[in-house]
Amino acid sequence: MHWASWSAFWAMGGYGFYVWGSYGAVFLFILVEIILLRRGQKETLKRLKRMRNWEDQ
Amino acid sequence: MLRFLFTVIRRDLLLAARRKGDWLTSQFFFVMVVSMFPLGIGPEPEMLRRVAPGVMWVAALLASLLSLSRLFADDHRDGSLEQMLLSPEPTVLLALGKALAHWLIYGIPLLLIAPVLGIQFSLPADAIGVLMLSLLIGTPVLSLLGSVGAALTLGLRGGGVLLTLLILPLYVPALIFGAGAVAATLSGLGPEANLSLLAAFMVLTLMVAPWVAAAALRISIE
Amino acid sequence: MSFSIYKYASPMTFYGLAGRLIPWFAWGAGILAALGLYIAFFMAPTDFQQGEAYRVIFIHVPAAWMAMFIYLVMAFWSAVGLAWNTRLSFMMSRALAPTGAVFAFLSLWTGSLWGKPMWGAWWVWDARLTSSLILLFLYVGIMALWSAIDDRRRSDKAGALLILVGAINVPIIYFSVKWWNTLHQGASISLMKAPSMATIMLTGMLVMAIAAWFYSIAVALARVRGIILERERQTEWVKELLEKS
Amino acid sequence: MSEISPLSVHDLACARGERTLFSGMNFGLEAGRLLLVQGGNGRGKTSLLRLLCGLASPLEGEVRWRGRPIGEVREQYHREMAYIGHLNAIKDDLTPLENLRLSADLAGRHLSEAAAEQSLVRLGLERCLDLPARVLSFGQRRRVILAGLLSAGALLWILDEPLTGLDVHGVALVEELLRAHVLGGGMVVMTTHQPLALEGVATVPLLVGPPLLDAED
Repeated sequence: MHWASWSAFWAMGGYGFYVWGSYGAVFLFILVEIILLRRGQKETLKRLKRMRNWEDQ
Repeated sequence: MLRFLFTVIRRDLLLAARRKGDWLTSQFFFVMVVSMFPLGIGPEPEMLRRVAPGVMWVAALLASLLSLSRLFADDHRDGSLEQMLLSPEPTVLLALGKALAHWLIYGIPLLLIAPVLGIQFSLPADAIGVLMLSLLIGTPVLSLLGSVGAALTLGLRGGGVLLTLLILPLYVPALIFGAGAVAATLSGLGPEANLSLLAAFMVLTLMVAPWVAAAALRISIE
Repeated sequence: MSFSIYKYASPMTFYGLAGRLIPWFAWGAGILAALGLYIAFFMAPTDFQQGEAYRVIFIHVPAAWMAMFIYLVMAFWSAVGLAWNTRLSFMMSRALAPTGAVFAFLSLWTGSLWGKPMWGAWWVWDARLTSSLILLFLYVGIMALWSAIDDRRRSDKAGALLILVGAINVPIIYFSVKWWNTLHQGASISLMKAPSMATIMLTGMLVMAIAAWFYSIAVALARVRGIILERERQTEWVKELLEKS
Repeated sequence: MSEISPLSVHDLACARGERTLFSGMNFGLEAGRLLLVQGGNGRGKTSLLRLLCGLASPLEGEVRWRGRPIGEVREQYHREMAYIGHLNAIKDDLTPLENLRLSADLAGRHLSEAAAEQSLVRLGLERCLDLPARVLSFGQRRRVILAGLLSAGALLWILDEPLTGLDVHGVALVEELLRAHVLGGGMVVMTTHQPLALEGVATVPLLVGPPLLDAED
C-alpha cells in the first residue's frame, strides 16, 4: 500500500484526470452495454410474444 | 475464357461510350475536389507542393468511389447481371472484367488529368511523373477493392454511402504508398520503395479481390 | 435442419448452454476485474518515468487486445459459417461485433488519455493508434452493412465476406502505417516501450485482459441468445419457451 | 421420378425471410414437356424458378441436371439452359441487335449479325433493329429478349411470366415458339397468369405453395 491518503489516491500524482478519465469511460461503456443488453433481451421477449399472439389470431 | 473477359470489358466500354455524362461527371468531380483545396489552404506554393500528393490521392479515392456505386447497380436494375451470372463462364472473370473496365473508364483518365492538376499545385516535373506512375499502379487497386464493396452493397438503400464506409478503410495502404511515393520524390528520397510496395499490394489485390467480389455477387443476387 | 449432425451447433441446445454459461463468465469477469484493479492501483509501484499516469495501461492494453482478438474470433466464425453454412457461427460473429467496437473505441479513448501526459498530444499518427482507428472503422462498416441488408441469409454472408476481407487487410494496414510513420517521423515514439516492465505490472495487465475476455464471452453469449430467439421464433421450442416465460 | 428426367428436383425447400414458402418438393421433367408452375402471388413461383436456374440456393434439397447437382455441372447446365426473368436484361443504350449479340457473346456463343436479325424479325421487330432500346415499349423489349431465347439454342427454357406486356399477336407468337420448342424435344418451365393455348403440347401442372401438392410425372 503506497498511497498516503485517499486524496492522494484520487489525485494519482497529478494525473487523476487521465487515469480516472480512462477507467471512468470504460466503466461507463460497460455499464451502458449491460443495461442495453438487458433491456434489449426483455424487449425481444415482449415483442416475440406480441407477434406470436398476433399470429395466433 | 479470355474471350468472355474481353466481352465483359468491351461491353462496359461500349456502354460508357454511349453514356458520356456519367463518365464526365466523375472526372470533373476529381478536378473540382482537387481545386477546392488551395482555396481552403491558401495559395503558398511551398505548402501546396507539400499537400499535393495527399490531396490528389484522396480525391482519386473519392472519385473512384463515386463511380463504383454504379459498377453493378445498373446491370442489377435491368436484370442483365442475372443473365451474366447465368453464363457458363466463371463468375470470377465477370468480376475481374467489370473491375478492369472500371479502371479503364475511370482510372486511366484520372492519371491523364493528374499532371494538369499537379502544375496547379506547382509540383516539379519529376514528382508529376511519379504521381502518374503511382496512379497507374494504384488505381487498379481502387477499382478491384471497390468492386468487392459494390458487390456487397448491391441494391441496398443508401448503397453509395455504405460503400464509402466499407471500402475507404481498405484503401489505406494504397493511399499511403501512392501519396508516399510522390512525397518521397519531393523530399529527395526516391519513390522506388513506395512504388514497389504499392505494386505488391496491387498484385495481392488482383489475386484476391475478384474471387471475393464474385462470391459477394452470388450472395447479393440471391 | 433441426436434425443437424452438428448437435452443438443446434441453436436450441446452444440457447440453453449459453444461459447456463453466462453467470460463470460474468462472475469470473467481475472477480478477475476486482483482482486486476487491486493489482493495478494498490500493488503495482509508481513508474519512475511515467509517474502514476501509466496506470492507464492496465485498462488500455487489455482493451486494445480485446478489440483485435474479437475481430479475429469474428473472422474465424465467418470463415466457418461460409465454409459449412452453420447458422450459429454467423450469429456468434454478430453477437461479438458491438463488444468489439466498444473495445476498439475504448482503446482509442484510453490511449489518448494516456498519450496526452506522456507525449503531450491527444493523438499521434502512430501505427498502433492508426490501425486501431481503422479497426473501429471496420467494425462500424460491418455493423452498417448488417443493418442495411434486410434479408437475413444475405446479410450474414455479406458481413462474413467483409469481415474476412478486413482480416486480410488489417495486418497490411498496420505495416503500411508503420512504414509510413517511420518515413515521416524518423525515429518514432514507440507506445509500448515500457522500459523493463515489472512482473507485477505484467500480471495486472494479464488479469485485466482475462477479465475483459470473460466479460466479452458473457456479453456475447447473452446477445446471441437474443439473436437465436429472434431467428428461431417460428420453431416449436421457441414457442414453448415464450408460453412458459 | 424416372431416370431419364434431365431436370429433377429433390426435397427442395425454399424460404423467404423466416417464412417457408415450400418444402419437400420433388419432381422430374422429361424432354418434350412443359412444366406450368402455378400458384397465387407470393407463393414462391419466382423463387422456385430462381432455384431451378441456380441463381438462388435452396434451404434444403437440391436441383439436378442429368442426374447431377447443378452446382457440380454449372458450366454444362448454363450452356443448356436459358432463363428469362421479370426484368428484360436489355441495355437502353444499345440497339436490339447489339443487345442480342452481346448477350450471346457473354453466354459464350457466337451469334452472327444475320442470325440475330433473323430471330428479331421472327418476333416482328424488323422496324426497330437499329433503334436504341430506350425508345422501345415494354412489350417490344419483351420480344427482344424472347428473340434472344430463340437464338440461344438451349434445351431447357425457364421463363418467368414471359407473356407480360405482350399484345395478342405477341402472345400468339410465344405460344407458337413454345409449341415448336417442346414438340422439337425441348423442355420448358414457366409461370404465367394468362391462359395459354398449347394444343398438342405435353403440359405438366405444378402448384407451388405451403399446402404440399407435388406434381409427379
